[in-house]
Amino acid sequence: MLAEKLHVVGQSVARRDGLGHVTGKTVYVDDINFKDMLHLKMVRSPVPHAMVKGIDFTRAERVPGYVRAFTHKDVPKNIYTILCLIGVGPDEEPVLAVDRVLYQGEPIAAIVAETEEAAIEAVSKVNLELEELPAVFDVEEALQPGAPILKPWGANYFIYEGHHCRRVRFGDVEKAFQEADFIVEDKYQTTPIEHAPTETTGCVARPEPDGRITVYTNTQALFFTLDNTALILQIPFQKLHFVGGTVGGGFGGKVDVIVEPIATLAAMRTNRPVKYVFSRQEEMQCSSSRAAWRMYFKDGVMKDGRIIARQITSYSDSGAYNRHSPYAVTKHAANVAGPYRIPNVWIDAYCVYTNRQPASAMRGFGVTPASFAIEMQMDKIAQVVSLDPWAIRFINAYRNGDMKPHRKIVEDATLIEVMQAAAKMVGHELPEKFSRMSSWDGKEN
Amino acid sequence: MTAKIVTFKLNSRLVDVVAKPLTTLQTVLREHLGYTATKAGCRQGGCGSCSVLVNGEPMLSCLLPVEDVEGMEVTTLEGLTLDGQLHPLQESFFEEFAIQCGYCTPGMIVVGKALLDRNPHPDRHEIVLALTGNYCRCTGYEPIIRAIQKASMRAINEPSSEKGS
Amino acid sequence: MGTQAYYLPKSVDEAVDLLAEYGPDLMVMAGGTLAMPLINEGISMPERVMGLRRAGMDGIERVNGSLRIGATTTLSHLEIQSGLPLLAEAARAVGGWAVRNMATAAGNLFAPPPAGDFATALLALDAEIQLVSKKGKRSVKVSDFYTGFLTTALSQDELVSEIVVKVPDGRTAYLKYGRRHANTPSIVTVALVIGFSEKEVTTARIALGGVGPYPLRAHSAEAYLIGKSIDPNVLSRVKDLALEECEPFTDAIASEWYRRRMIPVILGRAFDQITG
Amino acid sequence: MAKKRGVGIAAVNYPTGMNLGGDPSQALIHATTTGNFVITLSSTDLGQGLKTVIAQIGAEALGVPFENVMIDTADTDTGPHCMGTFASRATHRVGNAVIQAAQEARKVMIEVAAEELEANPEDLVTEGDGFIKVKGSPDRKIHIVDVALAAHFKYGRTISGRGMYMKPKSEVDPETGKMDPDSTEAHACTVAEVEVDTETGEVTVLSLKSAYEIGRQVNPTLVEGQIRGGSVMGMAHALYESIQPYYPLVEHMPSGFSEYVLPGPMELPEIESVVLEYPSVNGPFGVKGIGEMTANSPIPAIAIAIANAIGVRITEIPITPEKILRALEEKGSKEG
Repeated sequence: MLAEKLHVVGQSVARRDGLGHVTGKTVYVDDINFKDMLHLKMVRSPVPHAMVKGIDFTRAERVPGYVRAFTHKDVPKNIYTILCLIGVGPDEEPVLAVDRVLYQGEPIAAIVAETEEAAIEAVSKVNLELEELPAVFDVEEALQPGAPILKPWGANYFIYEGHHCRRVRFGDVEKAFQEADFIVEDKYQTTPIEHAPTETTGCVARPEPDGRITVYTNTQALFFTLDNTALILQIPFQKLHFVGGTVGGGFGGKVDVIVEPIATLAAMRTNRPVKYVFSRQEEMQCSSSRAAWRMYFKDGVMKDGRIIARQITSYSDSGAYNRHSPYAVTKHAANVAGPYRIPNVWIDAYCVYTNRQPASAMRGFGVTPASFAIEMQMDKIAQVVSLDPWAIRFINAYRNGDMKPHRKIVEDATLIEVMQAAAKMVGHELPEKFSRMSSWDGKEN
Repeated sequence: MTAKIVTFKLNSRLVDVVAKPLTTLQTVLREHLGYTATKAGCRQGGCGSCSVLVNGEPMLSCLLPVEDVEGMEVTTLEGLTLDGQLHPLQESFFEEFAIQCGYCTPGMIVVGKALLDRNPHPDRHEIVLALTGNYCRCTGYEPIIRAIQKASMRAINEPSSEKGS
Repeated sequence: MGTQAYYLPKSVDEAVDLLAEYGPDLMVMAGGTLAMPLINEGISMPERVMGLRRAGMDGIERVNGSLRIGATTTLSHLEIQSGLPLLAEAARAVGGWAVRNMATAAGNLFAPPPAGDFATALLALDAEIQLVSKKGKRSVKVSDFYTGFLTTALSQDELVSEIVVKVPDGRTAYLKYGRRHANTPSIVTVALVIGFSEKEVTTARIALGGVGPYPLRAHSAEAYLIGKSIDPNVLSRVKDLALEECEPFTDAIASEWYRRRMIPVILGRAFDQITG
Repeated sequence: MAKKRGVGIAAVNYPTGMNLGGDPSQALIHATTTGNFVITLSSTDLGQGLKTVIAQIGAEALGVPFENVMIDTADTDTGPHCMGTFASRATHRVGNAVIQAAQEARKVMIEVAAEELEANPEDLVTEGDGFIKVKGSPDRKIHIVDVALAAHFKYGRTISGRGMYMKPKSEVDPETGKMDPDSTEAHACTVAEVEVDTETGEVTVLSLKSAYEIGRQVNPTLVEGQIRGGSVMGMAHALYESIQPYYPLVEHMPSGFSEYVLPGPMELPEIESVVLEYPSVNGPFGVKGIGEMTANSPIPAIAIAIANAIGVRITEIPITPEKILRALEEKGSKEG
């Protein structure tokens, strides 16, 4: 295993930020306050799908401390998609809704006020004129003819280079199904999950004397957020200075570039520092979640337990907008066949839009649901062929040198070794053929 | 609307604050006085990150109007290091890696202190019961439980190291 | 506008005067654990609020076999000082430690379901709620207190001043079932006070929380139980009758379907504490 | 009351780095004349311990004490570009960038030390104790502070280095799905033991025992922290969590922690882990990413253990008590 002798790598040295954390001296975004700071709160859609016919700020303007409101007209490049930075498009999410909202909690207008209470009260006094539309919440219903269409390109799915879905084609599954002793099928479903970091998403944008804006943020990705903010506000990149690095829990929930653009815009227009921090309710109900996935597996299996074909159709419930989902679906397609050597694989993975809050990145996204489905399916196959759950995995485990369905040669496989170690931990004695197996034993099986 | 002057003892120091009606202790600590160790994880009473001690009892500063603590003694995490030395709980949280993002840490340590103040040698179950109102998404709680156990052992072994108010 | 005034009366009389003056425009708050989250989120924006923490309405007094519990006695205090296992367990079942240091006995009477776990125990104890207003005092049984979802027999000018609990005349049991084993919202909460003469049930009070618009008594199940000795057949009938009296609902914690199935199970387990 | 026990195993792989690559990170290092080695980044620490492990990697690669390495992050005016902390990429990408920067800085440090010690640079070694020594002659040594002072005031040189790591972006073949989606892969196998109350459908997770293989561990206690935290998150995903409890319907969305019920300290299973170390081909000192994967094997392991306990496979998470009761009722009516 490890040959090299190292001095400090490999040692459990104390955390660099530990003393700050235990004394409470670590500064997080919400701990930053400026004397002349304004607070931003969002007017949000109360319904999952509607046309926005009108917004009336008259009563909000009368709230003492009200400063001003922002609508889509104030945002220079209102329609964006954050992954444009890695070439994903087209732009499709408004910073502030234009004439239609696609999920409950979607931002329609931003209000800044002298105090947070005043901002909250002013938001409650905004009159929205909405015309509700039928909503779609189920990924397969969303793909049926007659479903409400949510995207300007006339479909409820992301288009991957002309295809309705991300595809993987490896070998010939249909032929292998014919040869298989058993066909094992099932449907797996996961659910939208909240990141639930103890610190909610937020930032403070502050105009500087030199005309630049400093944005203190708990984003997980500093430059990514800066770049998107500049693009949305159509300002030169050098006008922005982002400071962060200390985050009270992320789990993928803080890479969406949601608070920074509007807070920066408000700071530029008012020439005062602006704080925009999600309430817990906003974090739970309006911010992005882990996507719910529906996955259909069909495997061709031989009597000895070898899986010779795997066909998967997956649907990511990406909610109303892209965020990171088109990327997640590709990552899913690359991994959903599992750490097993299966010579024939066919995958269709759909990125589907529905009228719920957008899904986005979360710890292991695309793969966490895949691992759930793959391993449940392995367990089912073991029962069908009457093998124990260890045997089915050893028999099919991938090796270094194998080619994966996405045609990459496996280099760092150690599935066999972790299974051997786990069996040892729980006192499960493996048959010799499995205890002697190695991820480096090449093509023999 | 009349703002009031509220006087209370904060970490052994007398403070006067001017507060609008129904301003929470949390807002006063964090925004008026700059004591930001006390966090605002939910402001619904659901996460425990804003826990402080009021006359030695853990309370949620997000649910407590500051006028309610007039004349009382409030201890925040900052109050545990008044002499510049770490409290045994702070030492053990640091040593046991009972922290990841650090956002729940102030509440955990404050509640841990309240527990050890009345029960210097709690068993594991008593520690667990004391922590059920404090949310942590990162650690899985076990390192926090261990840190409190370790601090209680330390208090047995080094009685002179008892610190803080 | 924000909150224009926050009153902290120093006595019950002062509190009642304020209530008489402002009536329904005055939000009354004891521990703040119910009201403050709504105020912080802007869901509730009261102009005038009265806090009772300094009104001298807390404390437990033992008088002639009864417990007089001051309205603002905290659940932590009750957990340690009530001397009644049923009340202690019910108090402990609410929230986390810091919440119990703030939440009060009377406040729990106003907690929307599935909260109200302490009130469920009070209901089983057939507690009397003392109400006070400028006009005088009156008392109402907990079983008569609730009139609907978030509505009670309390008049606009009244305050809960005390809760009077008689030391129970039988065996007691308390069982709260939720997704967690502490600090959990309730799926079903059961509080029982069952009196026996030999094996025969002489008094029965079955209180259920989390299964209707407010904590409720299973009156027909109680009536059926009187005069019987508890055996599996009797218990089975008790569960059926109790279930009929519940109005379970769906929320983020559990569906109506699941609550319906859990009512007999948790009720049965609570009875196991009585008979076991 | 019937309680049934079951065991489930699950084995998983997890990719390190942004899918398809194209996610660069840079690092800059300079030595102050006081012997601090400042690593400047714009990477973020979410609590996983990036500021610590990067200092460890930097100290190791420079050959200086951990205490002398300062991490300066994250500021877009001073720190060079980092794609961000996600995709289990930070230790791998930033660590590699830091090693490259450290090599450049170390070269100058060694050259200056060689001048001062009148030795060949090739003969100099460091052992992380603050001294640069002549191999085989332990008395001929110089402290890094003296090297830093000499470099600046005597030789007019900066001890500094630039580092960058990027896996070039790969494209996906839209027809076949041919792509290069990872830099390396880490692995885990979890064995879960559960107990199911068949009257209530309540699941108690008794234990989660896992073996991990994550290349080199930079800081084993931080690794254990990820495994523990991820195990509890996995248990929460498997049994408790949904922002839409009646998915796909959107009704009854929780608004806070009193409605979004997660397991607390009362619900903890016994969690045990072992970590194997097979260095990766391209990670810094053989590192693979562990940040994200730790919830992944506990979820199916728990789901399979439940199936093993009750004899019904529930294929939809979270596996709530209600789903278990419904599955048992359905099974009962089929068998009945």
